[in-house]
Amino acid sequence: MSEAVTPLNGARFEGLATIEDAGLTGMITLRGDLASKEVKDAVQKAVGLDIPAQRQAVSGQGSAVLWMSPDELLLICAYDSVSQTIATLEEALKGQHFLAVNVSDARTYLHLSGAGARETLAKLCPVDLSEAAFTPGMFRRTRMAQVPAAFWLDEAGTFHLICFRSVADYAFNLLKTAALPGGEVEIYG
Amino acid sequence: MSTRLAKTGRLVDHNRAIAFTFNGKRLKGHPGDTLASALLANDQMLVGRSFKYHRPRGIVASGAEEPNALVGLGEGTRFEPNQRVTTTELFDGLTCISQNHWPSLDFDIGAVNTAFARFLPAGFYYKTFIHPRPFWKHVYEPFIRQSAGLGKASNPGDPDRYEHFYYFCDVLVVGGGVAGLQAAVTAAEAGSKVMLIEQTAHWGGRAPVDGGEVDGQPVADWVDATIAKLQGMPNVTLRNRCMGAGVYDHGYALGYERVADHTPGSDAPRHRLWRIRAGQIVTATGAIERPLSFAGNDIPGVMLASAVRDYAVDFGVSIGDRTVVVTNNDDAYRTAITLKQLGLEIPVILDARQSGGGALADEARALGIRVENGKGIAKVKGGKRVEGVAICAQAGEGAVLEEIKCDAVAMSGGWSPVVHLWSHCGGKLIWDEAHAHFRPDPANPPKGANGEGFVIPAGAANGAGDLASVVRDAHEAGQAAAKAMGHKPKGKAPEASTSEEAPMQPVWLMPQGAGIKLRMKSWLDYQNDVKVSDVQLAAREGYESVEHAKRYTTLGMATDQGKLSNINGLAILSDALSQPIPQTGTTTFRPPYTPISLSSIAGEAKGEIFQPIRKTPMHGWHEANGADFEPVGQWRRPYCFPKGEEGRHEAVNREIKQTRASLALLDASTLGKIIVKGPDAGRFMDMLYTNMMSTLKPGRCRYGLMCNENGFLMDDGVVARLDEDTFLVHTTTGGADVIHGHMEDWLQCEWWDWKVYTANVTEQYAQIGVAGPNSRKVIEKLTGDDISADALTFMGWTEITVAGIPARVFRISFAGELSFELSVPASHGRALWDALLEAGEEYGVTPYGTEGMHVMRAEKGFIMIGDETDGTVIPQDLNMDWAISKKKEDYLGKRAQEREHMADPNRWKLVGLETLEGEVLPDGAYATAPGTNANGQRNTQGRVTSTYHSPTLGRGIAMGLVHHGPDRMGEVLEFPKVDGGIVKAKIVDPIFYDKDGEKQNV
Amino acid sequence: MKHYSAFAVAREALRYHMGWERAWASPEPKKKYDVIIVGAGGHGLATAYYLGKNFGITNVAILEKGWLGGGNTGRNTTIIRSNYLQDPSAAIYEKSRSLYETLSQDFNYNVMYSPRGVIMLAQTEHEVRGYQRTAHANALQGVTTEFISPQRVKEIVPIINLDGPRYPVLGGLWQARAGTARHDAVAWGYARACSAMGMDIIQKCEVTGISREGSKVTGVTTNRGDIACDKLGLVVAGHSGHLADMAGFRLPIESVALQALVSEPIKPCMDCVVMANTVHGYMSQSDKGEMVIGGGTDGYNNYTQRGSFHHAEETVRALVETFPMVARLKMLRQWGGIVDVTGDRSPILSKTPVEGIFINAGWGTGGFKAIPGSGCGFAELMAKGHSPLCDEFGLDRFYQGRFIDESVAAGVAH
Amino acid sequence: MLILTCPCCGVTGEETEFHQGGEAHLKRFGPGASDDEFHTYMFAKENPKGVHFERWRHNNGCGKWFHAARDTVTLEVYGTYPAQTLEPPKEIRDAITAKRPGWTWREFA
Repeated sequence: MSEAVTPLNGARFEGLATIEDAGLTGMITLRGDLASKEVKDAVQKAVGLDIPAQRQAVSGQGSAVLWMSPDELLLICAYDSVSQTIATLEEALKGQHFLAVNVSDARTYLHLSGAGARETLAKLCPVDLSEAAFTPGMFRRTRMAQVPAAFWLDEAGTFHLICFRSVADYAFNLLKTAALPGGEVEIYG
Repeated sequence: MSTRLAKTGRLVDHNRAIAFTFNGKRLKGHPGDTLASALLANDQMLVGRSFKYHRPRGIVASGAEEPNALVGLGEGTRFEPNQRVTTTELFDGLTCISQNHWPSLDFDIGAVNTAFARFLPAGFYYKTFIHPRPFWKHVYEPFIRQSAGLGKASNPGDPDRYEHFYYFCDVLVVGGGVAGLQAAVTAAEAGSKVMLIEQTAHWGGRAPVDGGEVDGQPVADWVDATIAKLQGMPNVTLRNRCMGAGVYDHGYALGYERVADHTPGSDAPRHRLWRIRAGQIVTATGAIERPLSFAGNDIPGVMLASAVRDYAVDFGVSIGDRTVVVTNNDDAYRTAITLKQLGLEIPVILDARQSGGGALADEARALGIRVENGKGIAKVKGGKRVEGVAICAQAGEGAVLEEIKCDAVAMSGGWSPVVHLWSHCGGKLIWDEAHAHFRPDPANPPKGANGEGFVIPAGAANGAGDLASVVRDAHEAGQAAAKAMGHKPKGKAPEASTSEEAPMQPVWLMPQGAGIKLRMKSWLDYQNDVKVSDVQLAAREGYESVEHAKRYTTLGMATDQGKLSNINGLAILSDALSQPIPQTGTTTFRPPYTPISLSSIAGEAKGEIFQPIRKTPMHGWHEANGADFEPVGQWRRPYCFPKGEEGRHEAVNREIKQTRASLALLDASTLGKIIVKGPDAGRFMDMLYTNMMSTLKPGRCRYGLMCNENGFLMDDGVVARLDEDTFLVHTTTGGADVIHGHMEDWLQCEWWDWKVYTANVTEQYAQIGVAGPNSRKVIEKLTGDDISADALTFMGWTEITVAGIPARVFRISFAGELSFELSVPASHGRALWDALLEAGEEYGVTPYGTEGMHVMRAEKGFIMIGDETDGTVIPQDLNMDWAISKKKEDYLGKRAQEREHMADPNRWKLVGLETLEGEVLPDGAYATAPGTNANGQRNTQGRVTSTYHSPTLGRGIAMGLVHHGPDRMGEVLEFPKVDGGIVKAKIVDPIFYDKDGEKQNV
Repeated sequence: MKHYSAFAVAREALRYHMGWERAWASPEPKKKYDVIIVGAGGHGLATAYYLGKNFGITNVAILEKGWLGGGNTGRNTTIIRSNYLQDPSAAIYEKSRSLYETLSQDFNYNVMYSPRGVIMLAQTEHEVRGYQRTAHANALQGVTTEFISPQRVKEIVPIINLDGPRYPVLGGLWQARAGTARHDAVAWGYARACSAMGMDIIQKCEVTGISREGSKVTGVTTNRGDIACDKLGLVVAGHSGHLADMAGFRLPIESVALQALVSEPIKPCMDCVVMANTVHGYMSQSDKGEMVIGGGTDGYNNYTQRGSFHHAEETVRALVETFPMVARLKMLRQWGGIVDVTGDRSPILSKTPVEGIFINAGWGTGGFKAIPGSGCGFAELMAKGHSPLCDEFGLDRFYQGRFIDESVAAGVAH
Repeated sequence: MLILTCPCCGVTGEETEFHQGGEAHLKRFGPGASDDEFHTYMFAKENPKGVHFERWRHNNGCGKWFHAARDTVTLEVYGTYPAQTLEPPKEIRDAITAKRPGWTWREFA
């Protein structure tokens, strides 16, 4: 089989923040009754993590579960293990009304790190990105300039950002422009 | 003459000189200067020309309210017209030119208008230039446009960048004067997250110029100490060079930060637009001094008294050696005192008040200054600069009592709070009789999302007078703001200086009984040349509403938006209408406070990131292989792939021929793909589509039509049933998000008890159309799976591995040939594309674009959403009754289609059109019918919906909607061309190619 | 009515303009009128004017709750064009445009109609086809338009960027006799002419109720007393639903904000109107030199005459991209108006369920350009009970599914 | 520039994250309904000057539809609530009554 390629193919930019293609990552949309024991168990089996609270992300080693909406999660796992993870979910949820679908290739996934990461995002997203308001573990779906985007912050201070695959170049160029040297706002970090 | 004083000027660095040019003249200033102070230091009194009469104009103010001194700043791609010199920081190498004159600033032909001013009163153009009719467009209007307009346009290619910044705080304080500082401290100490913004480069506002003490220290020291304190607070953000530009609904405010205007060419963005969401907004925006209306008050050298003081104290610039001060209040005495203490001459202070001033007047007298009470200026003498004033009694009609030589006039008509930001979002004003100004009405603030007020005025912006009351008021504002945010205010306002001043007295016209000749020379709006007589004329003619008077005279419509002129103008209007000022009211304050660059509004969205460009996984290949793209929504799709010297048309023809003859590939990744899953999925699909979808078998595909609830066709596409519970819906390129939203809308809001989940997986897959007689062969080269005619029948789908990649293959055809669509994970899309090209080489494979696809579908008589449909077409119009289930009780749009007009047999219906001569029918042409309608329009009986040259048939083919079309096969219709001439076309079956579908069924 | 002319201005100048009379009278309302028009905006005043001029009905009152011309007439971007696709629209807008041509002479008040031309840019293949269709339709409707090449576009608008990195200009629909006029002057000119015919324009008169006897209207209640009438015309853009509610019926209308903005004035740089629908913006230059800029409507019901900033942002970025030389100009002022948008985005000129009440509403973003034509047709409808210009715009079309849809595109091609 | 709180995900976001979708609490009329009923359902708008019940979608967010009670004159938001309901919740109706006594909107008061 051919080698899978991400839309940004490893792109990286270092400015006020470091913006880099996070590489191939498994992503699974799971829709179902998030309050049910079945879904909770299925997620545990699939990625070994709990279901996050509203607008939260729980992260594990190379895995995460993101709260997308009251009936939707996004499961993050290794790219190569997506089929297996979906199979696990399907097995665990047999007989339930649910939907588990591979969306790993539907998105571009970026890491945003460094002192200027908050400011870079705050130039593009109508979200309070101050240290007090946006803390590790939070997950936010919003708008980044003219496209939908979602991001969460890990304990190390790196933002994990996803948006649709087709706008990968746009998203990268946006972030790059926002992180150009000289554009320090000097308000966060 | 205006000049630089030695060793004064708290903001400038006398030890360093920087060079700049004005109209090519090389001049010198100091760091800390504004362009205004630097020009004045060089005795450049004349800086521009007015809008209508091209009168000489000098600097009249020292801040954002300046109406006159606008220049073209910079050069080349960084040129910017209409830049206010009073708010432009001087930098080394600055170049600027004056505006609105020809051939030169000193000698302007347009000034001839002044001589005719009497014949050009307010609104003269409504009464003239009426005949002869064509003259307006060709003679009068060009002349008027050329003489108006101020500066020249900027040039394309702006090299600077701009950005936005989203910021959230509890309390936004606008204005970094004493009031703003105090309000910020108070709110911050209560625990609120505070942002304080100031439009200039300096903190403290006017207070350091006027002096006084706060908290036992000189106010300038208090300002420094307070800034230091605020800088040390983690919950406070300070920004100078950042103007509060506008207040919008629900606590939204714009901060316009001029990051690099004073350092052009640096790597910083030029402007940053702060998009601030604040819980409470404190407007500590100060007050603006009003001019007095006397004859000749527009001559360069007549300046606001506060501005004269500012230039002396802040920049060490004196406007004149002999300055006459004219006032109706005590504050202007400060100017006289300041100048006198600097060793300059004050020949007289003319105080329009019969009773004169208070303690400050005594102080002035003590310094030996002559003070005349009850006096005013009858007329200023001079042309391009002040030469003297004629003094009169304020109570009289202007009889000259004495003439005094002077080279500057400092005037003060009282102060108006800056209420713009308060008013932008609906805050109401009340008239303060004692100070003759409008100030915020505390009972009627702008209201936020919770229905409570969210703007609090502070200090002079709230009508507070001396330092002590400003500080006290600001402290209260800070407390109120913090409290509204749920924080507990603490502390008391610091003590500050009080000053006992005699009451001001409103003076709207000087002298009070000025005759018409003086009133015609008494300016209200300096830039737009509106005089007292103009407003009075408007009132006489019935333009009584303040908005009528404004629009009729153009008062307050200049670039300063009436900061100096509005109150004076509406006082004159009220007087003319014999009604109190509050009854006249004000015009509406609109954002921005002062003009902000269009580019700052556009922000980062320019060039490559103007808008998102959506790209498929094969986009890079298309680009590298010469694709001629067309925008389709935010996607760019290859229209065709021209080779060598080939034009578009030849390329399209070649692609089609190659498809029909052998093999071609289409990047179909943009098609929408939506998963619909659940026990109620079939039922839901039946509601979405006009067809019956629930009966579709797993492994099979069905073409379907989707209508909106109003009955019109909105999308079409192929549905594949993946399993008993799951459908895969294909939509048009533009339909992916729309249809997904449409599905979720019905599921969430109408049928929320149905068990259906959807997921938009459009971008998960790269989709490649493989079309042509050799399509099966090429795929078979790349797969071991069976896709033979028996194994994968027409309208079937299956899962295979192709080029080592897991894929769904759909045997569907839009081109009318044997064809397949391969759907693979997007990250393998490019690999599959490459593999197919390589494997197809032996068949002469070619990629084809959207136009080839369009032509081929038209040859087959397939409709295209957006061509055959335009939002007014229902499936019945397209003879697609076969796709409308008769068995279903309901589907979206069904009831709508039962309405009288939709069920009308006279609706135009789809047919094929074949030109008699084989030419291509013009796109969008209409078929005429005899006669005209009641409005004299030519009757029509049909129109072309798609029209192409068919390379397959070697002739033009078209589809169209025609009145009773399907019943009129063989009839010939006439389609007029726009350039004359008629194309005749015969009504035919819309399927032009392979009517029996044999080609796709092999 | 004193005749306006250059000679009159010169004559008055000699007496310092002391001799000008009021442009319109300010009478007290009478007890009864043959016709009451609610709303002294452009459409209301024009209706009254043509009632008098074409049908000799002059016992007319025009009631205005604020100041005349103070609604959308005084806050729009003044574009006048008639290059519409559907027959009924083209008919009324072209009637309007042709009346604009001679309006200044007609009522002796210079409305500065400037037929400088309007270009609607085609920036996608889809738009090209849409505008070619419009050009064909216009030719049969008696509306002179042409589809022009990108090079022609550049000749007419030298400041345009034909090859934007995003949407190249592929051509344009050009109407040479379209243009702009001075908005306030249109209202003032009609008002002056109505007043001269003896009609009563009553400002600061708010209608608070509508009286009927059975199914027939008898008059209105206002803050200045009850006023009786035989016929009542409701011409209150932005408030139509509110008035209809008083009369007891509902309309297929929603009221939303439409924003506009102007730049600071600059010397002439663009001599026509350019509309770029793909990127949602349009621009012209006023006689004062301001670039007058508009875009699409805001997305929610709103009676505040203010809009949301991001809509202005979208418009501005489109125009900075299309006209790179405006990048360093500054926005002077932004504002909003309330527009009534109907179920098919075309206007309503119609009888109503209440006998004697007629409604003229729902012009959406297109009201200013329609003022003379709408007034002319609506006056005929009120006087005679029907009018070829109005007949297709009845309320009944929403029951029958007979829409007049001007939005060319339903979806984007495969 | 409005702010709204999405009752589905709890985000308080600015208007650009949301999309308004017309009046709330519409009763759908399908085949079998009279012309009048269908017209009322499709076209007869409340369009009030005052409190309005309307549909919003958190399209740049959790993607869910919800309802809002909002004043079209003051732009005050009295509350937002899930779309899966046939009538506005009592606490929101009470909040409106407190501000606008005597209000009505279709059959609600």
